Amino acid sequence: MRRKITFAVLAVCFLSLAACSDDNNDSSTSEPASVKKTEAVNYQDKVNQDVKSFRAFYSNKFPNVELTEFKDGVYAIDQATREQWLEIEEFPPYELSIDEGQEFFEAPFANGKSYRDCFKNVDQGIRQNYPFFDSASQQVVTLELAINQCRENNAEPALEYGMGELAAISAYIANLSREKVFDIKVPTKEAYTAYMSGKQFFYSKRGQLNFSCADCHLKIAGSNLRADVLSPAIGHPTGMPVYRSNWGELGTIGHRYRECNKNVRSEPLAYQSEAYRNLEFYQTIMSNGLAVNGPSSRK
Amino acid sequence: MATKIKIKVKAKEKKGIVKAKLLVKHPMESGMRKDKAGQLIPIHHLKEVKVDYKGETVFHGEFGTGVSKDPFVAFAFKGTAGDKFTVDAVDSKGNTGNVEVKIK
Amino acid sequence: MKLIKFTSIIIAVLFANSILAGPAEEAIEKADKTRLEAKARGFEWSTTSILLMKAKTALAAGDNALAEKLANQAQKEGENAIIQADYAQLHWQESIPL
Amino acid sequence: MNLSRRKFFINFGKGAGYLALVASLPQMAWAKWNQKAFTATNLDAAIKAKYGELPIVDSKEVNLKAPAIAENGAVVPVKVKSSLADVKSISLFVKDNPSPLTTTLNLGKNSLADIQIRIRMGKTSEVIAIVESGGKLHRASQQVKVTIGGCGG
Repeated sequence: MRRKITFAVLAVCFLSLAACSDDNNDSSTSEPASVKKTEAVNYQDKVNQDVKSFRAFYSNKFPNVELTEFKDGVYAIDQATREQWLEIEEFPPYELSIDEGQEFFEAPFANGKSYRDCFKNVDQGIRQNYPFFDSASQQVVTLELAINQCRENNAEPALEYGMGELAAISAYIANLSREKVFDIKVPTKEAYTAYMSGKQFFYSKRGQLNFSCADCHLKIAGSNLRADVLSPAIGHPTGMPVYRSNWGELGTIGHRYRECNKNVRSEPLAYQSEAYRNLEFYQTIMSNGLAVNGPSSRK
Repeated sequence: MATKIKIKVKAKEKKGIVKAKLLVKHPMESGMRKDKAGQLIPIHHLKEVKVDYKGETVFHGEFGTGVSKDPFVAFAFKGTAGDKFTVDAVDSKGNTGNVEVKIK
Repeated sequence: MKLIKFTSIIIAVLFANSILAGPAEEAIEKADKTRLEAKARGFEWSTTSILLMKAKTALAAGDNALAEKLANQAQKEGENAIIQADYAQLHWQESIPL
Repeated sequence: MNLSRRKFFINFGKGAGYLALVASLPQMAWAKWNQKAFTATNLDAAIKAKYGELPIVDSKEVNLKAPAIAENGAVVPVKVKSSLADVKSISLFVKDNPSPLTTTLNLGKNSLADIQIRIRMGKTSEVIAIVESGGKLHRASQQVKVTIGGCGG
């Protein structure tokens, strides 16, 4: 009994402590000031400003790397591993997945329709248009989500996110979109809210190791974390899906997000959770102007 | 239950030399890896790849578990663009795969 | 939010009292509630559920002292994760170096 | 062949029993996979199992190219070229792998001694290329460092 009381007392103490620390810091802005503005706000302008300063950070950090080269991920900044990567890219293992993806893509659904009915312009390249903010459903739609929406609209069961068939289809679509340039827009207040939520995720420390995406992939990008050179966050989404030698398989950006979260000992969120979709939205916007080079191979 | 081994080949001729690159879809299980339940995953690897051109074996690879997953190998032989060669593969479970390739 | 947190812990404590469970069981239950609260914020640590699993194993094996110790560790992790979530909510913009 | 195969599985203990079953499935006629060499657990035994008593010489005519530091031990790109005439085979050994022999690539008379392959390395080790030509083994070797990854970059 005594123990239980101690717990309760401890809990109260702890809470009051937390409350104290909150009070101390309440002077800082607790939410983005921009959200409060009226309709006259041009959200795209705000985003463009963000993109500009985000890039400037990397340009200052890596003055010898052209902006468009960041699509190669860590290999844009690490010459030592670039050579090995180029050798693997000569005949990358994901080429088998592209072929598989094509087979899946072209196979008709039970109702006689196919993916092509959902993705009419696939041959012209569509990867660069994802993710986008869908004004009808008021949410960010990623390519992977769209693939499963297409299936559901055609009475097919959804595919598992992460690896396998869905990743292969995504790879096939990305491969047809190579060299197309990302230019994701933030047209509305709602889109901006999703964007800001992704941005908040990017800068929020989490997990037992207390790291944010930005801690590793912005602030100390290019440094070594144990034996790995940390990749710059600009150019992360362009090469998706990715065949990682560590996985020995092709996986989606969601799979990588989950792995990254696990690396900082944070419980990964669900595939295609709103938080991850918003993060992908934010990250892709930060990579606007870069070309699609997915699927890609990474260590 | 034999499954067909998937093989992808690129072959280009330049100055009478054919440079061929080969990618085989294979898990290359070493027999030392454990699955999530802690059980050893049985050894399963690509064993041999044989390449025949004009009635002659120009390449015959033997592979152990020390070869990476989804094995890649490149080799070269004297040949002519437009000709064809065959690639045959067999793995440790007796699965086979084959493909006919036209030299570019 | 704090009110909810407060209430939920109080409820957890009261509830734990009511079922005449041992201290180890109570500690596990309490830590699991805290963990779920952190999870709802999207800030659960991946290490917490492992601690709780080990605590349950210890409890099942009759090692109540170890079970309680592990559960308390899990509780601490859950609390820290919530602090982390609170902190991020208020201060994330301060860590933008741009 | 069968004996040594059995021995290998016994050595590897339980759980490998049903592997023996798998391994004894009918093989293709052209198969000549060298069981003994591929399952040898040290470099010398592997070379001997593969090439018997053929003399070994270090050779500048064997050009082995591997990364000084492997980006990932699971995928290490290696190239071997040789100017030697009449090359019969090229074998690659990783000294400190559990089974050092990774591959033997047998060539025909119209083939060139110019190969590439991606291999696995469990840890930092010497990588040895052996080119069989003119009744001799010609050797080149290189140290490849394998680092323990952090988070994959």
